[in-house]
Amino acid sequence: MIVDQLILPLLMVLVTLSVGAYIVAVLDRLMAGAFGAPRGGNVWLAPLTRGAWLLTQHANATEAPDWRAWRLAPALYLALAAIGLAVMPWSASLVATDLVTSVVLWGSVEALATVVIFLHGWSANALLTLIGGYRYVALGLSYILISMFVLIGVALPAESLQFTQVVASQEGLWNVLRQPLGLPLFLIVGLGMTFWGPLDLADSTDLAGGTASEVSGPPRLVWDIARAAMLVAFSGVATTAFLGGWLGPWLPGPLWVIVKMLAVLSVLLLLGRWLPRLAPERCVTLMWVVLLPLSFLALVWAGAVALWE
Amino acid sequence: MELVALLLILLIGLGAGLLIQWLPMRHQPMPTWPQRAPFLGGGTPDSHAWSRYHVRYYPMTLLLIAFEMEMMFMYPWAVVFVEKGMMAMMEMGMFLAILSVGIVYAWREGVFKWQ
Amino acid sequence: MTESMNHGIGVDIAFVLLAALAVISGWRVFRTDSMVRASFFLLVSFIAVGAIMILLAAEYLGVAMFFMMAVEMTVMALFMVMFMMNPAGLNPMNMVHQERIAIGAGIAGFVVLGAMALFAAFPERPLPTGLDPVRSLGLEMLGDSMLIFESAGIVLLATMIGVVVLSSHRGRYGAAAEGSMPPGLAPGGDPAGKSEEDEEAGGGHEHHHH
Amino acid sequence: MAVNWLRKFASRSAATVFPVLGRQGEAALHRLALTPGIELVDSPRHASVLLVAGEIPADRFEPLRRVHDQLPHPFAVLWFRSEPWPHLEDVTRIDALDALPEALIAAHRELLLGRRDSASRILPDEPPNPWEGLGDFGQGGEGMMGGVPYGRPMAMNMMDDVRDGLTLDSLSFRLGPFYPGLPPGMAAEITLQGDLVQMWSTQLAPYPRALDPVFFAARERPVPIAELELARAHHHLRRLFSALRLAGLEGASLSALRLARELSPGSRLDGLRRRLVRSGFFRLSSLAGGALEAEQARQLGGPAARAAGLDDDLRSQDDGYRRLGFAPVTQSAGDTRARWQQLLAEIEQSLQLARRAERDKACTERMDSIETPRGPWLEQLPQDGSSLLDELMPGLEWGDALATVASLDVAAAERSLGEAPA
Repeated sequence: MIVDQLILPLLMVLVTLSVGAYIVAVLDRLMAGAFGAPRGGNVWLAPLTRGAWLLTQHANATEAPDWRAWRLAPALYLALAAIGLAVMPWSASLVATDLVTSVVLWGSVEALATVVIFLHGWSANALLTLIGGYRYVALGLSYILISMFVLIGVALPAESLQFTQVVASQEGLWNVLRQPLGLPLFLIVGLGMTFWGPLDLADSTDLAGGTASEVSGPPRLVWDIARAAMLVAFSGVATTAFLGGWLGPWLPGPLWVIVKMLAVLSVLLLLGRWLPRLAPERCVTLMWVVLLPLSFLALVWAGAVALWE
Repeated sequence: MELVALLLILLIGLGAGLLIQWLPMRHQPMPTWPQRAPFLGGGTPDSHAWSRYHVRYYPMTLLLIAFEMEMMFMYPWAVVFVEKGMMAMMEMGMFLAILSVGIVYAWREGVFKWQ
Repeated sequence: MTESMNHGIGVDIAFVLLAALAVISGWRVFRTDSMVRASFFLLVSFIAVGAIMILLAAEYLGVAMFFMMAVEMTVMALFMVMFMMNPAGLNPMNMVHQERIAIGAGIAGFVVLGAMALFAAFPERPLPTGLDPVRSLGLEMLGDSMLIFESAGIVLLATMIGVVVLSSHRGRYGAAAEGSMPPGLAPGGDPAGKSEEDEEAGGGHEHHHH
Repeated sequence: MAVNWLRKFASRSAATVFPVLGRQGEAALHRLALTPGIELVDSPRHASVLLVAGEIPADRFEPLRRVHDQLPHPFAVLWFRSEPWPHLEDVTRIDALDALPEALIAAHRELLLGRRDSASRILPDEPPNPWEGLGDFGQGGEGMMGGVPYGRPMAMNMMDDVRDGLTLDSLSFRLGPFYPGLPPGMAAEITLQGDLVQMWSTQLAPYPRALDPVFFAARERPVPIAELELARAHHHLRRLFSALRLAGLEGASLSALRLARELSPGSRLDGLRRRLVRSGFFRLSSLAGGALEAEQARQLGGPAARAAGLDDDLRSQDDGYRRLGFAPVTQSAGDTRARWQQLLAEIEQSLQLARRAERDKACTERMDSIETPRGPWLEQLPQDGSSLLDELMPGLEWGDALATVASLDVAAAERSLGEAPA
């Protein structure tokens, strides 16, 4: 029983975390090549050699950082990604933590991610990192409502706040079709949580790397891994909430989950390479004035469909 | 058992994150003071970066707190929505309509722009 | 955790550890010099309390606590940094004021709550099997408490409008510091909705704050 | 043993290079951006190799020392077409552009394999101000805000914000001359409140930008218009590269560079333009602000002036151009967005002119007035206009401010260093 309920889920989460982060790095390199910014070198080896390089590089320090917070922030971000993977079911029975309120728990992971990213920018006590951290809070506080709306939308037909129930409710029709606005909105949340591509307000080029601009060596490696792992965790949750999780013909459930996660990851990385970085002010306005009303609409739609069924 | 698994996953994630940093950094000496100066492309700051930072989006954060407070009511509502049917729909419609007024008003007053 | 009445020793240990975490991080809030650290110590304290609530089978309220407090403490940190001198505590300072009253109130509160916990006769009411706290919360909101729920909506709307009026510098008709005057009802006419009295004290808006 | 294995593995990673640009060092940057196996980074903390490209003027030595010491251990330094400082031990100097990528990759590899020692620090290991043991708690500070805790004073300010009048702390600092978001060589003293620029005073003007030799030839004899126009498009495309990189469009920025490298009259801008429009560059990116007034636009001249609605273009006075049907394109808004639209339009126009001119074998006819890509050249070459930024920047958000700087070609124009002055 210990093996079933403790060791197996634990291993699953850890393996997904590390392999997933690696796959994100590989996929992103492939995307970069497709978008005209080839990196050279072996696509499969490059993430690993880069990791090895960061392990050998010395860690930087600033003059008077908040040491504990600075070193804790990347590790906490990684831990949050692990929690995200823990609530995501691989099949009807294979899930690390099948909490009754796992949808809300994922919401709190999103909120806590904002805290951790802010802390990463704040604790270095340097100008560019500070601006990056504060910019991210503007984004983090804006996407959280959108995420709440679309996730409540998927909870309606499931009549539950449990991700396994959410998948079970998609037996007839996946939520991506039943609630067509949900997934696109949720993908934007994903880009925001990992400050990826167009929503990279925290670690942007105009801030010379933003919250990471003063970080080198192992802490930077953990930060990069955590960011990629969070993207994986997000794709897992998106798969669960909108793409029917383990449901699908022919293949076994967990395999379907992997296929769908890869599809979500590809779309996210594609968007990341395709779109320019949003201006922070414009981003906040866009979230509140355009996307929030759209997520209202998504919820009303979801409600109407749930009643009609 | 689930909670134990969740706790373990949290601790292992955190531990791994700290270990990857700590192991290689054990023997590294503290960088020199010039290296520790903040990077400004060769420039220097007058002061520490920590300061009374002017957050340009402060009205938005207050708005969010009010909004989020009521969103927390919606999770339990979602669970009984199908069971209660039209009544739940109407109630939430009313609730959201009230709050939309707040958003529209805030937008008209330019709250989502940098102050 | 629905079988929490016949819980094992593990739950007890978890409770003690979480309670200790909540108290210690709560104490650290007042011992640290950095406003950001203080806010996030408070967040840790709340998270520990939320975890205790989960142990008490209040799964929704516990997780909601994580969620709410993460957002709220972030906003609190923003404002504390904005308005406090020396926000990061680079120079150590005393974060405690009016110690005597605080100590007295703290002890009194502890004694009252402790006495309640020790001497009150708690009813023996095991959780009904199959209780779904989230569902019952939802039913309550759509049942007897509907009026409270809807009035909460109105109160929050009032809050939002109050927030905007008090904090937004940028008015619909231009910046507050420049008068924020609506256009006239007729082209080129006097600003709409402006009383005679305002007109005389027209310079008041341009007052420069220091 | 394990460490050895790790280092061997790490040595196969891409060389991470932080470029410090000297005069006319941009050529190296553009070359490296297109070289696989080399990653140009924005912060010295992310680099293993410091590349000093081009001659560094003496007034920028001190900043260079600071950046030099900001790379984490281990790191190597390469000097490209630049005289290394005499007191440095085992320095590497490269002069051939073709040998540069190889040298950088080799330096990175040798560094990680331990065959090359990390460069030694230049500046003394001292905090900016002595603090240890001083003050109330030995942290260097006094009272609430006084002293120099940990070596620096705390930010304190009694200046009202330019927008909402709140009196919060402002942060003053000097940025550059080696900040990748600013034009090469430019440094400014900036005061921020939050992420909004309150004051901006340009301290070091950007290096003069090299003009293609064909513009100098055009002052002496009629030159083929096709050649002139291709050089113009080339100049604009390279500016587009840095702006797109800043906007987070890495792929598109490299396409601009590639287009510049393989430029011919047959080149088409359509692909790049379509890509920018479809990605929402003009709608989503930080392009608000930086609007020039008519007077400012006239002073600066060139595409920036035409983006502000002035149709001044010396080419319209040249009969060679007139026969090709040249008429200046203009925008009206005069802000950052309008400047990029203008630049795209001008590149397209240049390519079109080049095609027609090649067909007609058209040559320039006037030699006393040349429209350079930077602006009009009547008596003298276009001069530095960076003081304009002091008026333009206050009130802009950080991202908008940097995007505005990138969109304005304020650097003076000069002869390329490779050729002898006439």
